[in-house]
Amino acid sequence: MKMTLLWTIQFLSVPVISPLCAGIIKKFKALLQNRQGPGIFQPYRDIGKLLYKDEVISRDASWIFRYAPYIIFTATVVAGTGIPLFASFLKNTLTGDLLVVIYTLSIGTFFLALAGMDTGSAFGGFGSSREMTVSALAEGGLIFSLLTVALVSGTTNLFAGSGTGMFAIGRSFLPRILAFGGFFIVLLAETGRFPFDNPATHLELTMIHEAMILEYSGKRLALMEWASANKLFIFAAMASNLFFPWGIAQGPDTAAIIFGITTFAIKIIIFCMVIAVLESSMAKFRFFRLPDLLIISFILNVIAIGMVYPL
Amino acid sequence: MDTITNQTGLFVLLLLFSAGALGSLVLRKHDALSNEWSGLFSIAGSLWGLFFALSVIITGHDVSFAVETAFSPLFSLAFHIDRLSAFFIFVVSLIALFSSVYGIGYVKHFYKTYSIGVLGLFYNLFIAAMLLVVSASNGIFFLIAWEIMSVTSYFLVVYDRNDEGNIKAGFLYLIMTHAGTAFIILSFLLFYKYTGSFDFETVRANAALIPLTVKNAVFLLALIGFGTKAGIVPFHIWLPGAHPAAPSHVSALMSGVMIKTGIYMLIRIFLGMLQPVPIWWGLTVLAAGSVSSLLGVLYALTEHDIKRLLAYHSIENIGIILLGLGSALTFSSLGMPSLALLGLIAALFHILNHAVFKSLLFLSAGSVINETHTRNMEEYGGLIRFMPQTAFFFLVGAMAISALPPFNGFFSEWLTFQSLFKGIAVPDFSAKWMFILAAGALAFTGGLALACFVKAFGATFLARPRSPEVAHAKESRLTLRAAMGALAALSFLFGICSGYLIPFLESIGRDLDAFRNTPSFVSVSPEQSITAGGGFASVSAPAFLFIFIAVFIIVSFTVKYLINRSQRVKIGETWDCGTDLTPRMEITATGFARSIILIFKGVLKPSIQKEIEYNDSRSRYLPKTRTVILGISDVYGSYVYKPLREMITRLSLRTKDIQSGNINVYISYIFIALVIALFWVL
Amino acid sequence: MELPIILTSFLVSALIGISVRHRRLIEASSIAASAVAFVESILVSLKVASSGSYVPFSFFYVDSLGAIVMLIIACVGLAVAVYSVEYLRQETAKGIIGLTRVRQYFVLMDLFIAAMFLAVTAGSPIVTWISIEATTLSTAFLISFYNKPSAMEAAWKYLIINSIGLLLGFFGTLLYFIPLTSLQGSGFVSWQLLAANTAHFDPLIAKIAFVFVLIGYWTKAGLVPMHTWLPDAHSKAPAPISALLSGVLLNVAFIMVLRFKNITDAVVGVSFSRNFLILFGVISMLVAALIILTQTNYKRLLAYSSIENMGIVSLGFGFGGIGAFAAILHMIYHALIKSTLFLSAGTVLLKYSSTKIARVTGVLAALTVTGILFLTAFLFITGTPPFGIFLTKIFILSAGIKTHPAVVLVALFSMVVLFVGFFKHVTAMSFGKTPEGIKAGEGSVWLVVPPLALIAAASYLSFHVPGFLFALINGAAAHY
Amino acid sequence: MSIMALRLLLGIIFLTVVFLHLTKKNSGAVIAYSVQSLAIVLVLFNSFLETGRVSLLFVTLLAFVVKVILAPLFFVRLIKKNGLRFSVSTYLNIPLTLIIIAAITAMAHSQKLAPLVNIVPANHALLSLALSAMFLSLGLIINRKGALSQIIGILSFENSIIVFAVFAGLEQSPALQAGIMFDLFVWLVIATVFMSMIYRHFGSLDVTSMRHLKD
Repeated sequence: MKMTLLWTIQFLSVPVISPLCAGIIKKFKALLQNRQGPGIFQPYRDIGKLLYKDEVISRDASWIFRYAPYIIFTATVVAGTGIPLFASFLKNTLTGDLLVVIYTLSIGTFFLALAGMDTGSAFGGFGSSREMTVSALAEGGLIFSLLTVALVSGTTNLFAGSGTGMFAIGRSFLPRILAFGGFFIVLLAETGRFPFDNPATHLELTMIHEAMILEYSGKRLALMEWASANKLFIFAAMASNLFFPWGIAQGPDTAAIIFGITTFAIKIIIFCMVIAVLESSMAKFRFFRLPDLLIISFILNVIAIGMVYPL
Repeated sequence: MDTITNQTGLFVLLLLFSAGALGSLVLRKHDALSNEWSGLFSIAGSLWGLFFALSVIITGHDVSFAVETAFSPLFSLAFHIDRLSAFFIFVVSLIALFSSVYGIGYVKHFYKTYSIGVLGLFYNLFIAAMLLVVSASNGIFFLIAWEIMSVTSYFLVVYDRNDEGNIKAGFLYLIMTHAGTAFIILSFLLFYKYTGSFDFETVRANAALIPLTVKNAVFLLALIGFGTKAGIVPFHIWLPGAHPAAPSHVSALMSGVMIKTGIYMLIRIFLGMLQPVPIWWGLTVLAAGSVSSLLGVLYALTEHDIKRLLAYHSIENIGIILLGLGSALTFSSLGMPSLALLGLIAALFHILNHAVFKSLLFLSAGSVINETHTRNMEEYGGLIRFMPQTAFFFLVGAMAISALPPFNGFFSEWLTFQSLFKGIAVPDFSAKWMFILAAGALAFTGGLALACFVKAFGATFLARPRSPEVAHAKESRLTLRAAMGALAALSFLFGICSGYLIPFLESIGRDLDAFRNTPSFVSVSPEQSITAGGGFASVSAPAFLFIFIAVFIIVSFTVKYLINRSQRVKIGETWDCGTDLTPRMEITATGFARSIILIFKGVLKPSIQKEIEYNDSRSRYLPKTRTVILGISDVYGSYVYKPLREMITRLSLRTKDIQSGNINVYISYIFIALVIALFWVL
Repeated sequence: MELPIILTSFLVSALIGISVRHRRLIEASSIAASAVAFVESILVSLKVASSGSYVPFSFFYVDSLGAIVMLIIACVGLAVAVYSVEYLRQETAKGIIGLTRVRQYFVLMDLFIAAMFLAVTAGSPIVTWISIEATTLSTAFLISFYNKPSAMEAAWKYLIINSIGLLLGFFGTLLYFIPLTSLQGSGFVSWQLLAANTAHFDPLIAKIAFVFVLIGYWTKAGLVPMHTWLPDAHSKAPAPISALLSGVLLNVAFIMVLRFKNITDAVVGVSFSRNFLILFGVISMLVAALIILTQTNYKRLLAYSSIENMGIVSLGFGFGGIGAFAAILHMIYHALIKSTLFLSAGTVLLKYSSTKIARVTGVLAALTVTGILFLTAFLFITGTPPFGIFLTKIFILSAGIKTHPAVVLVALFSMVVLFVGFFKHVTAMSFGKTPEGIKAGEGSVWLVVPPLALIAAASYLSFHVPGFLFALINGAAAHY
Repeated sequence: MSIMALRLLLGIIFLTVVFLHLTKKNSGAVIAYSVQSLAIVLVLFNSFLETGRVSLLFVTLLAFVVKVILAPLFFVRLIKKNGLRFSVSTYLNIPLTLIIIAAITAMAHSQKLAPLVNIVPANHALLSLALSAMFLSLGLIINRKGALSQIIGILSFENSIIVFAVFAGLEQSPALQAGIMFDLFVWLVIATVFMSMIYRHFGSLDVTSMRHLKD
């Protein structure tokens, strides 16, 4: 009974909490820019509003365009079941493998890029092109940063990865920090944040993610926005739980779980703040400088892995 | 099942294909009849092949016999079909089955242009030769089958002989494969020198007699020789030319199966015959795999010829298979047979999977080409509306090859990844770093493959048609769709049922001496969760599928029926910034990949030519036309093959000086030869 | 009586050619003579197969190897005779030659074939030498047949170089008689006698004699560096004559050295002569392969290919053991296939009127059957399975890998280079568009049947060697 | 005949070869060849005298007809018909030619070929000389650009072989000798025909003008 409940929370928390996460970032950014800003629940209102709006679909669009939002959204939710949120003992051995999570997210990327190309708009096409470029280059860093954790904990199951204490093995501290550096760069790339992408822009020359969903409206746009919030949340959760596995519930004990949820919330908020600070203090990079950043991420991770089993 | 795991079963198999070959040649005056004859017999043969191979795999009874020839005891028609051979017979038959079904409909457009009888002849012989290659156990007999396979496939490549490009591609193909065969011959000769036999079984039993340096030489020779056929970089240059040139159902066989015969022999020799092996062999194979997979996918990105793109992906996937094989070799050298078995299973699984999805992709590309009469992706676009089913099958293939779950490609890549991950933990310094690099290569390969197939699918099927040809496209014939549909279904099923397949693959690996008593590192739990590397990682395909479908249904249902019932969906125009949107504004296949090409310009060495024509030559403000050509220079051609060719040509021209035309000089050769011979002997 | 019948029938045919002006009769008599020779040769070889050798009078001596070469002469000779009839008719129709030349052609061809028969069956080394000299003399005018400056040049070089070579061979042959000088009174020295009297042979003289014989006769057999006349002569002669020269004559000259090799080996051991065979073999292969790579004339290309194949055969005998067996088999395959190639090349030449590779494109479209024959024969001769030459090459290489790995490496390299070069030219010729003004279609069925028969025979032999032939090959290989 | 006379004859043969190397006139070459052939015939005649076999006399006569009468006759007619007084030039000038002659003669006398000349130890010196004549003839063919000189060179090579065979006691049966002689005769006819054809086609007997065939 308890496990069912916990699993339900695990399932639901990604789609339920993720808009909040986006809202927090927006709010922080506004505060940093000396603006009032919308409330942190504004994303929920946006999604709700979009869900009830009429839609316009291009006559060039095929079923890919129509179904992509559902598939992308599903992919993020499924990926969400594979990562530890507040309880590491929920060892999901069925879909909790790091490669499964990464490739499930790739399904989303794949359909997102296809949807971008589907309407024949010039924006969608280059958006997809840029998105695929960035995500292709981010793949190495992403896999390797999670792999560092997996090697430290002796399993590629992400839940187990978050179960080992950060200082449980002293010598794994440095690899983890390095890997986190790498992971953080990938996080920014994959979730379309500064300096890779500007989530708030609609300027033709710079947008990536927005370009692909330019043709969407109504409920499909809502799902797209929601899915991207999910993705952000998933990455934030991975960053906080895999690299800083403090406070996460190690057993099905109610107190531990509540403590886990609390620490998780705090960690997420901190992450949101970090991202907000970063976005406010940094300029967007020129597109062709991004690969350097991603290669740096990969190299950091290679070094990290090299240090996991020093000879 | 025992009743067919004997030599009669094999003879029936070969007989069916021979009958198909000869019959279609005899009936060559009647195009349709000849085509149906060839198709029916190859289908029957393939079905029998599947049945035969499965029987061998399940019962584990080797089929082994030899027909002595009068020529010499060195050469006998010796067959030995163990589970490994049977696995490859299975793969060949599986793909041959669907290619043949597809072929019946596909070949129709060659009627009246070319001889269908000849196509049927070479097609059936080609399949038969592949079956012989994987079942021969005498070196000379193997070489005969190997060369027949090469030559028949050459004739299939140049079948469309009015296209000069095909002839060139065929030329390059045959000389490369011939050169490769020379390396193979040399390695077999070295076997013969030290063991006194061409028989694989005898060589294996006497492998200890071969000195280590010779073994090392054999390793390099075999890697180059079989690697040429498999398409390992830098011996791959024939592949992107030859595979597209052939008729599409043949391309499917060549890319899906033929190149794997090279891998088969690498497994047979390195893991079967020459055990134990030095560690650097495995590391070299890993390096070759890493380079092939990365460069294969990078070159694929630069292509806008759809079949060349797919051909480059074959190089990439051969690289991935080599990563599995390389880790198997490395682990076996390090004394970790369980992990080695894991690597071998990964390689075998990927062989099977790649065969399925690559032939699916080639067949769907063939359908597209058949309708649009061009291989240039820049002239496609919007085909999803005209050929919805083909588009769907291509999408399945694209997802499978990009290793997206729950399709089969993911699970074999997952296993490959696991064996590489476990390799990072080995205590050997060089091995550890090789594994890190290999895993990195595989990771990047995955990402780039995804990008490449977004490009391929998007440019081909999505947006608006970019040429008038597309608008005339129709959905392909039933047999074509049936073949593609079946392969798409297999691609899905092999993914979902990976838990069932893995024990089979493991039993195949265990047939090799090196793994006969190895504890397994791959286990499958009752809920079909595959666990690899002794609990290191696990995944369950059915669970993933179930969760995914459940969430998808809940989401769609919720959005459709619970949230909005009152809103309307309007069909409008794509937003065009106020101009008239034309297909010329869409992103092109080249444009899509341009940023990645520029990022990797150090490797790919692209050349960009810009030509601008102005309306008014004095005031250069308003260009009339602007052409940008993005080309990829042939690095291997200009740095490896061209210098080699030039060197040999120069040597040849020098040698021609012997034939100077002067009779006095000629006579002096004789005199000098005489004097040297006289004074050399005395 | 078989051997005199063969020789007589050819001489009669030649006489008919000289005395009669009736074209059909000349053609018929030539074919008839070849047919008689064919049947009789099979009878002879059956006898040799059952008893090891055949010595009807002391004048003749046919051993296993001789019988094999006899069969080769007979087969190719018959095919060439049949082919020549139609070939010359077409040339007459094109106005290239007149009746006088046709008569000349058949007379000389008959004499040529007769001389070759005599060379392999003669019991005395000197008679053999005389008949090989006779082949030079009878073919000189066939090479200069078209009377063009280049043909004259080819014939001149052929005459001079071969005369020198044969004189060296003659000298070498004489040296082999040294041990017999003590045996007074024997007027007629036979091969058997030479082989029987090796006991008193000074090893050093045996070596010198072998060198002279080797250089001498192999000038005729076309091994590098004595080969220089060969590409010229073989490319300038009429195609059917080229077939005889390349397919048959080379073998006839080649086996003479082998006969002397046996005698020498009895005196000084096998390794001495083997080294020579290996050295000349591998050089021939390498040079021929390299030159083929940038060849521009398809008949010269075929000529170089003959040099290469002679090199392979030499290598096979040099390695010995299974190599010798394979070499003999290779000799047979090569004879049949090279003739096929030259005959098909003749048909191509009739159609395109040029021997330049660059001028010949789209043979498959213009001459479908001939094109397929040419392509198949190319695959055959470059050692592509399932054809027999693949096996012989592998056997020869495996015979050599134990003792001479470096030679095997060079040989393998040459084979690849040759394949690449040959294939490049075959591709250029077979595919592509037929030039303007060339009408598609075979000229006559009789231009197709002879090469088809030859390649069919070779293909059959790739899969199954008849018992008597197998016995012959084994019998011959046992000596080397 | 005494051994001295034989030596003299062989010396003549050797000297004619040397002379062939040096002469610039075609007629000189033909005369030298006739002299050489005459010497050979005398040697053959000598062996007839020694053995007393009538058949050998027949061979000697045949040789006389072919070599001393017919061959020079053919050549003279060719020279007359085409007005070929001077031979085509050589590759090496006279001093160099002389050096080469010396070298080749030394080579033929070298210790390396000792077993060859010791077949009949008594004729040791003669055999060496015959061997030198052989090699010199070969050298002649290589050095000369004229077709006629080459033909004469080949004939003189053949003569040297015959003389070697005679002194080494390697004579063949008369029937075979007759066959060889017949061969030679046919060869001579063909070579002469070819020479005139070449002259017609190329306008000279210079073999270096034949350069159609090369790779």
